[in-house]
Amino acid sequence: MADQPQFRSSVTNPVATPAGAPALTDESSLTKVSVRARVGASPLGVDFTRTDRRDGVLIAGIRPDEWLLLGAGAGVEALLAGTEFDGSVNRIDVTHSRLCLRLSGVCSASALEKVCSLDFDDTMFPDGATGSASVAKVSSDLIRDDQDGEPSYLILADRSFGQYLYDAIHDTTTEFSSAWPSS
Amino acid sequence: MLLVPCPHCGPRNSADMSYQGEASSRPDPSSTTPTEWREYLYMKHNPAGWLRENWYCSSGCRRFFTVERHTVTSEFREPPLPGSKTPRPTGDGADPARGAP
Amino acid sequence: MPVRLSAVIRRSLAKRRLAPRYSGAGLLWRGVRNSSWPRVWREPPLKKSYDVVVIGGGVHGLATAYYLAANHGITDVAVLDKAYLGSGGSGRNTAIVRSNYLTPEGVAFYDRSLELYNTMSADLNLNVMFSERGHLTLAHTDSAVRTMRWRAEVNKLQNIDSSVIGPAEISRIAPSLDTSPNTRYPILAALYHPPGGTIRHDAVVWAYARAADAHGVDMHQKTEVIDITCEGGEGPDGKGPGAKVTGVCTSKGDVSARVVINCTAGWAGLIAAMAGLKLPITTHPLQAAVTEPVKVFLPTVVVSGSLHVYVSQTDRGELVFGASVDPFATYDMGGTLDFTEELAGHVLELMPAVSEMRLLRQWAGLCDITPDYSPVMGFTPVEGFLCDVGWGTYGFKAGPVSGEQLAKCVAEQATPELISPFALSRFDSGMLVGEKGAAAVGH
Amino acid sequence: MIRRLEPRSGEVIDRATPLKFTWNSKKHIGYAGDTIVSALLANNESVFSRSMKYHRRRGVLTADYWDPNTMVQVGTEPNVRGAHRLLEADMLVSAQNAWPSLDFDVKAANGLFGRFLTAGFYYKTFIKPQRLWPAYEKVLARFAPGGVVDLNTPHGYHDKRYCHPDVVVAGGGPAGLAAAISAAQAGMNVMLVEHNHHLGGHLRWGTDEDRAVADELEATARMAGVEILTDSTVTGRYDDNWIAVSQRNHPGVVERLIKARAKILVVAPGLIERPYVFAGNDLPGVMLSGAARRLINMYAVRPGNRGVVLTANADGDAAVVDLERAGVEIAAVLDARAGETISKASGSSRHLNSVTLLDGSTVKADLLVTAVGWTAPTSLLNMAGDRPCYSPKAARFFSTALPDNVIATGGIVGDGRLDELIAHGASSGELAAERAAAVKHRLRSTVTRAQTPEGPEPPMPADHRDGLCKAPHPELYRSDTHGMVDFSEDVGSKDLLSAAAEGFDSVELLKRFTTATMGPSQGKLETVNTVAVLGEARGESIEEVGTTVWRPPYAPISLGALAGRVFEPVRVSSLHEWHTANNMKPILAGQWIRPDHYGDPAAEVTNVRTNVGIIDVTPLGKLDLRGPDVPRLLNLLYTNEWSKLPVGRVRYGMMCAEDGVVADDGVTGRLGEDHYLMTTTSSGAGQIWQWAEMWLQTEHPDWQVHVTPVTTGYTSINIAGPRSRDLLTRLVDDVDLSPVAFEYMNVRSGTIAGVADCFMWRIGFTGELSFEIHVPAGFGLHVWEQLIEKGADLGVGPFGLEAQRIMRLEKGHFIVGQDTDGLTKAPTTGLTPLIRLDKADFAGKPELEWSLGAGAPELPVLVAIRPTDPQLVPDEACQILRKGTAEIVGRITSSRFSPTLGRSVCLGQVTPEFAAAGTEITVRLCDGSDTTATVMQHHAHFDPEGVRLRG
Ligand SMILES: Cc1cc2nc3c(=O)[nH]c(=O)nc-3n(C[C@H](O)[C@H](O)[C@H](O)COP(=O)(O)OP(=O)(O)OC[C@H]3O[C@@H](n4cnc5c(N)ncnc54)[C@H](O)[C@@H]3O)c2cc1C
Ligand SMILES: NC(=O)c1ccc[n+]([C@@H]2O[C@H](COP(=O)([O-])OP(=O)(O)OC[C@H]3O[C@@H](n4cnc5c(N)ncnc54)[C@H](O)[C@@H]3O)[C@@H](O)[C@H]2O)c1
Ligand SMILES: Cc1cc2nc3c(=O)[nH]c(=O)nc-3n(C[C@H](O)[C@H](O)[C@H](O)COP(=O)(O)O)c2cc1C
Ligand SMILES: [Zn+2]
Repeated sequence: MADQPQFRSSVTNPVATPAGAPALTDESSLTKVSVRARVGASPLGVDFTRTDRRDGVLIAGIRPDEWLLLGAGAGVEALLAGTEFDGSVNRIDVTHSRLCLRLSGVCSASALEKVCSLDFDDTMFPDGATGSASVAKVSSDLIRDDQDGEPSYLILADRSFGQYLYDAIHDTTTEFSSAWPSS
Repeated sequence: MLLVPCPHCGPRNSADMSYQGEASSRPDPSSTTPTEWREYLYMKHNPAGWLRENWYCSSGCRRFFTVERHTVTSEFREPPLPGSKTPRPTGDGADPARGAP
Repeated sequence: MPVRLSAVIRRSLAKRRLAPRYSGAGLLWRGVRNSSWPRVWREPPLKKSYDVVVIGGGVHGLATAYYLAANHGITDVAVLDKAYLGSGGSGRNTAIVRSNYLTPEGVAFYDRSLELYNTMSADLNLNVMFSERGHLTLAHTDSAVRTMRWRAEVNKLQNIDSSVIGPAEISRIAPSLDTSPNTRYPILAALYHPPGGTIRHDAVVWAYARAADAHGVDMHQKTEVIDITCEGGEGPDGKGPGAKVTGVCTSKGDVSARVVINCTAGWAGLIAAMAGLKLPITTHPLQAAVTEPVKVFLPTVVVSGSLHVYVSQTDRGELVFGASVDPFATYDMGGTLDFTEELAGHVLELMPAVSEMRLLRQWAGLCDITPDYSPVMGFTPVEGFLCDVGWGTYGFKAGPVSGEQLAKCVAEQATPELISPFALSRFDSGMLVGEKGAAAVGH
Repeated sequence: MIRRLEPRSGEVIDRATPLKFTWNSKKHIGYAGDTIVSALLANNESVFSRSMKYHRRRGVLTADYWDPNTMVQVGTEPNVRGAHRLLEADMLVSAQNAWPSLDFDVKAANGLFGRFLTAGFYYKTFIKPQRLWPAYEKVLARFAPGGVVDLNTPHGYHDKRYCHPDVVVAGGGPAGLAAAISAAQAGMNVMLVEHNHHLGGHLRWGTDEDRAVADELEATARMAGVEILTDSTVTGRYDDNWIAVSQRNHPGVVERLIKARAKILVVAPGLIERPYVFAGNDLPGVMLSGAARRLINMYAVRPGNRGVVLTANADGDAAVVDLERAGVEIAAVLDARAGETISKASGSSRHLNSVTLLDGSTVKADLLVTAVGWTAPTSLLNMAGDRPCYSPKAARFFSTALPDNVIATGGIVGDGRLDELIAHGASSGELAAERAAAVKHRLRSTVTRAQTPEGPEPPMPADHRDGLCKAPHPELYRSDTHGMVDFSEDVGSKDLLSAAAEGFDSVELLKRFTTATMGPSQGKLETVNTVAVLGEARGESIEEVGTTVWRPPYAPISLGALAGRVFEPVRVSSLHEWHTANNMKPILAGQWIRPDHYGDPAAEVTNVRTNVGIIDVTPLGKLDLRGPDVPRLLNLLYTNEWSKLPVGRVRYGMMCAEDGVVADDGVTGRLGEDHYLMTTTSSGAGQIWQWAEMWLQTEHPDWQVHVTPVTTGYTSINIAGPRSRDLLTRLVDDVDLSPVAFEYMNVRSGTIAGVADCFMWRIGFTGELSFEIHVPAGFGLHVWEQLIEKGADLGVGPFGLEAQRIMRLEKGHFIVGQDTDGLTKAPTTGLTPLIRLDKADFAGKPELEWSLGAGAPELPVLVAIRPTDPQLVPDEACQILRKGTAEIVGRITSSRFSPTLGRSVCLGQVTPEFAAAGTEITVRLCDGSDTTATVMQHHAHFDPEGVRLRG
């Protein structure tokens, strides 16, 4: 074929993070595979609401019967190939159905709590925890995945909300930028 | 905002949940009578007191569960019972979120 | 059975007490003499027996009692309320009246109610302040426009003034609405119903109570019905289908009665259970709120079905808001914050200009929701036990006609034509009322 | 008469920053830190409003947020609390309820008729002639109080915030501060909310020592890490300690709503001073002790020259001292504890002149200060389920029973010296901390993701605080004259007595009849006096009378703040940018924004019928179904049979709710042995997913099926038209698209334009040869662009929803929710062969069985209809009538002009009597005229045999 297909995110207009504000980045192009099993099973050895990282792949127990694998395509494939599943397990590639944003920085929880009712306190939502909730009125899965010692959250939602959700979260961060008027 | 005890997630805001109504049991469709079936479809206990009811953790774990809630004091009886066998008819327009003056 | 007399004789017999008439002149006279008006209604002792006991002192119960006495000469009637008159939905509704329903039977029914409301001030000699200010139902989607047109077309066939109008006309009628096409939920059209409007809801309660009292009906406030006595039924204590009602037990003593009428709206299921019956009703709170007053700027009632909000401005200048019922069943009238948040969001979609206005008070009332958005009226499987319930979020406007028809039903021992579509038995046959049709259309 | 005093130690004004402002077009100067009212008083303005009914002049009463007499218009903003709002440079302030001016108000004439305008007078008048009522109504409406809404006001920048503090303290007086400090020092995360601009509560307008204590408490609280919000109000306490806070001073935000899930709420709102009822109590110059002391001590304003003080408590006594120190001549002090009181106040309508005592003697004065006791603002406690109870000894209400997660402290609980109040606050903070720790422990053990706490759950600590005493206070409500009870509603004690005599003699009826307590201060100033007067009328105690219901919000909150940022999610497909760049006319469909057309829908139809068109159908609901039990699920959800669908085939199905009403429809294809893809209507996508989960989780938990919504995982494109195969062939190498290899109602997977893992199935709503392709969404735009590019010579063009609607109508396909409604049972659609009653079970089966059985009530029938006049398109929803009558026998559910057939075509529901092919029906058009139309044999107006789509 003439043109090589190129993955496009649903965040079509990313905006620069204002100085000092938590950084919002679009990680939608990561490969994402949903592993489904019976409630209570543990096909990947990761519990519901917990995460693990194996060979660069993040494994997140996002529902009692669902685990999400996030990473580079080859890494995810290798991990899946190296895991033995019983017949009741299904794997569905959701790379294209899920939008994935990352919000990082000291104030990222404060920004998120403007649009999400979960308690982001360190004891309630520690690094490595997952939770699902509405973010700016969009059902989302949140994964705390700290980076360089700073809090960082992955936010996954239906792809079609991409630009809307990006804009809504971006709006929450502006208050923490140095350009914001202070009292 | 009521906290609804999800057996999987823990207490969650009711706004993250979808209310499924009174728990009732579905008659066997092959032997049911019109009276029995329509009682299942339409009739309610609607008590002012403890009510067995179903919720769907729609923004959370996406599991259905049954709880007992007091319809006057809004207390929940613990623990919630995971997975109820009491489907409600939906799509019948009886969406309580509507209502015109 | 009541003795059948001519209407004229019945009426004159029924008018036992002559209440002083309200008028501007009377007001002046009493102002000059510094004398006060007599009590609006008596506070008689609770008798051991009544011909008819009406449970619920809201518009429906009071209207029923009034028409029993005024139209049918049945005056040995008690209205019992566990709190004060109008403490239920009747005292906490957003007071919107209209007749532009979807089904021919609905239209005819509500139209009769509007007719009674139109002459109520004069008929009952108390100004209920019927403000015929027009009613706009906004459509934000193609499918909503279609539903509006459906309603308009059915209405026109019944000679109800109701038509679909476009944004320019809407803007002329209510300039504060944002009719620009670029909003999140653009206003595409509206169903305009000039005869709709608002009424001073409390005044309607007082007018019926005062008029019923003048005809000898006893009103008993703070009198809670705690049980219903029956005989001959299938259930325990002789209750349930096949039973015959014999009376009620109240917090102030037992009362025997030939006929017991359930007019308790949000509490209807509890009363029905006392007679051993189950109803197709779930109780959900419906909330409302008012803002602080500002000078009048909103001339009509505005309703948006898709945004679940309705608003009107009272003569006192407050905006009165309502929305959809709370998502889960409860008898708790505490109210929620989510309601005010959603409400404000949606109101500002329609009228950004009110963003600096402040919400003054929110409250809730209980609504008896049925699966087809239509009431349950008339006879039940328990003889002598009648229902006028299932009024959900729309029953205030139906108070007069319901009272009139239910009284007729009791007096004539037959279901009047106007209310026959609303019989409880429809849930047995599965033939629900068509108001449900449009409710499920046009998501 | 100079009103501003010399600089004072406790003043909160900044004399170095003068601010110019305008009051009713008069120019004045105040200082930063002034409220609008203190600045006006300093400029010798003493009348701020006209009363609602009688249009009497009103001066300052409480000099705080609750002052009913000082609501003003500031620019476009109505109903600004002038005694609370801080002055800003160049503020445009005006009086609200006066016409033409505050000084000369025409409606004051009402005052003359006062005795006729008793409460509820309008119920008794304007009854006849009825036709005049609308005119009267217009006049009445002009009397609406309040400011003016500017219709150009924008929705400013508001936002919201959730939080989960351990302890929220409502009230920043000494008790609240002490509670916040001790809770924070116990390691809790505490949010302290103070309604006023300054912390310290009543200490702010007290003595220098008081202020020193306040400053120290504030400093300690800040040190302890308490999050302090001033000019912010706890406006409500809802279920499970969901606390609403209105934050008015957050930089950059007009007003912010904070929603706090507090483990513990500490309520420390202090007390609100109440007015005394006597004749003339609403004259400018009559004010409460708190007002006088605030004006003097905080704003350095002298409230009058010669004053009389009525005192029943230490605050009144302190007011005497403050007034003297401010140079006010004290004409008389009446001590209510010794049985002294005043009878009435007199003056011109502009100002107080003299005060009459009980013995009839008069004292000249331009200031009358009363200190007769307090209203306990129990509102937040009531919202927590408390039913406060009146103490005649202390002459105010106290709480009776609170839930564990709400703790009250300070003046609302009892009395005491400042150190006792602080001690009570501190022990309340400790209790709050202990309880919060217990709640936290429980939360951490129930919320799955939280860190599991150590140790067993501590029991909920009991309340062992030392209580505060209830100091005796005279019950002082009304003197021997009648006066104003509700200042904002203009309701006097006489109105209340006459309403009670008329039978409106329970507190709730009295409220509704007279509107007492229904104004902007919601009873905070009026309730107790109202109840006291009603008690007088009934010969009952205040306790027996009870109060009305307190409801949220505690203080009014702007609609802008409640709305916050407007978050209304919108969804778009991967092709949205392309559509936008190509002249899309958008249409909103639920949350989706979709192309309705690209300029000319009729041309789009023709192009599909003659060449090839492509449409973005991404919003079509798509559920990925996997597992061995999928056929069982399909059999349960759909009315037709699914057991034997071969791999590679798709099938159409209809779903019903349990009452037999059509709920959704769509096709499902079998992609692999245990792998299916279900499509639903766009609007039904979410519901059907939940519906499927519900059956699987509750009724059949043993079935092995995994449902995954993949609606936007695929960009869905329908390629329709006689040349669609030619076009698709150019992009697909690995699938044989020939008619024999890839038949109608089949599905294949393959690579399209270099994109692997695409599905394509041969179906279509348009009735043309068509391929619906589902492309991984990240590559959707690429494939779409390739289709456009590669099909240029085939005449490919995009088409929108409108063209699709026209074509499906030509083809007679119904749309659930348009051609069906909330009562349409499946047989109405005519697809009876798809209702397989021989299946053991499916949703709605019993109802369908009965409606198809003998003797069942007749159901309407969906039919295709052609207007006799081919150019006439009856509007959708036009009614079908029995000829010559107004009897409705059906309605048009869909109608369009068909460019293909050159005539109008319709679908409609009719009663069976009119359903036979060839029946002539009467359609009532929207303009009231009638037209005729004919019922057709087939739903399809076009290609009823389906030759094209099978091509
Ligand atoms: C917020 C809100 C807004 C609304 N807006 C509108 C509107 O704009 N237009 C409209 O048409 N309708 C509206 N409605 C609906 C309308 O208010 C009700 O349908 C209507 O008031 C019902 O009247 P009712 O007389 O049947 O019942 P209610 O007025 O509710 O009276 C029932 C009475 O029964 C009494 N009761 C209950 N149990 C007992 C017992 N055991 N013993 C004795 N007495 C008992 C209660 O105390 C109560 O007074 C609204 C409702 C609410 C809550
Ligand atoms: N309040 C008075 O007028 C007054 C005057 C003199 C002495 N006192 C004594 O002081 C004691 C009161 O001390 P305290 O600390 O309890 O009260 P306080 O009156 O000193 O302080 C309470 C504070 O709470 C604030 N507040 C009230 N409701 C609020 C809400 N919902 N949200 C945010 N803030 C809110 C008020 O603005 C006030 O600043 C009483 O016992 C009384 O004897 C009170
Ligand atoms: C149409 C209408 C207008 C109202 N206007 C006001 C108002 O201006 N001020 C007010 O305080 N309450 C107003 N209310 C609300 C009542 O105060 C009260 O909250 C309501 O009747 C419910 O009663 P409850 O709060 O005692 O439960 C209004 C209620 C209705 C139905
Ligand atoms: Zn859950």
